[in-house]
Amino acid sequence: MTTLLAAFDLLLSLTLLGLAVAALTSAEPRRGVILFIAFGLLLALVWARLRAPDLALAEAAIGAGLSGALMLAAARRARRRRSPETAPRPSEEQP
Amino acid sequence: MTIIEILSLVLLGTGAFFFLAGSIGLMRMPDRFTRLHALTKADNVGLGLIVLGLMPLAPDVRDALKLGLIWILVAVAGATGAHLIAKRAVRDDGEDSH
Amino acid sequence: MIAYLLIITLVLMLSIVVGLVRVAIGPTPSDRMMAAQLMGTSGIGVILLLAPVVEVSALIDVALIFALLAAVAVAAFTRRRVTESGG
Amino acid sequence: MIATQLLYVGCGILLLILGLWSFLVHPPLLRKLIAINVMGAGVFHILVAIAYRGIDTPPDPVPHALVLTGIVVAVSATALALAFGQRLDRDDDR
Repeated sequence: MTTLLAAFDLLLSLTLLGLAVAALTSAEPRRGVILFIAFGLLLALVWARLRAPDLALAEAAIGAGLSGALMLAAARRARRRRSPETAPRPSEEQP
Repeated sequence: MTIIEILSLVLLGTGAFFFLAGSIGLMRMPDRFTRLHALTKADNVGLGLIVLGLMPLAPDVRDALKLGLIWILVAVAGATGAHLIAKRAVRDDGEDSH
Repeated sequence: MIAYLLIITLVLMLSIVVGLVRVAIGPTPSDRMMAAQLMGTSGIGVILLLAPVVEVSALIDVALIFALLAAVAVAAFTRRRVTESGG
Repeated sequence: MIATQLLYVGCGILLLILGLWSFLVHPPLLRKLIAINVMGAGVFHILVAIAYRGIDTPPDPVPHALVLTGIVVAVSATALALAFGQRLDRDDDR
């Protein structure tokens, strides 16, 4: 059982670090924000595993939810400002 | 090990199998609609079976009812989300057009 | 019993990793949204399975918040796109 | 228990370093904000890992209170920075 728990811890940590790297290195603003929201949800998972349900609740509701929504709005504004007179739907979603 | 525990083990195992099948489908299916099909199986059936398997292990009735509420919420959200995603993909508007 | 629950949890973590890979490689925004939905559902499953393992029954409330947040998130993403494509 | 604490503290330190690197390297405001938030998450991660006392004993409540306050302050600071950024953009356009 200890081995299984250790495997779970290791997988969780590696996924969290991978998600952080992906969020920090994505150049397109909206994809970075979506990855950051996913990072916050995984962080809440870690804190649930470390017996801190209050922190997991706060992180999921305001850390990922509220600040993610604020950043999404900011990313949309930045995109509209960068190309106001070109196509109304700029297709910068090429991976 | 009682009969209830064995039943819950079987239900949990089946739920995990559905999650595994859904994620394999999300990885290997050729286009958006088949991937959506695989995803909804993992969402609704997988989580439903896991909730059913956890219900007998819950400490009291209130927690078991909360588990059921979670499943209902996820099912409603999953159905709505899948419908919206599929509608966008059918219309092929916006950045989906490639 | 606890060991069995942990094995199921590991399978669900695997499904989260698959969702992460899908979010990273795309190729379309629909795929990213689907993968995010899979990650949210698997996260709810992991939290529900962790509740008996670490013996904190308050984790069920955390899963409830996750479920609400997932519903709001999908609605928010799609609404944003509809208004944008309308003008 | 010590091994678990070490694993999660190491993960927190790595998150802190990653966030700091990204904050120093990438110029856009939104990316700097995400980097600062990841740095804060690393600090919270270290504090929660220090508070952990094993799978069957209740954890230390004091770091939990600190982290709860920290989450709220981080969200407020993010909102303030986004408002400042919007105001700066508008003044640039004029």
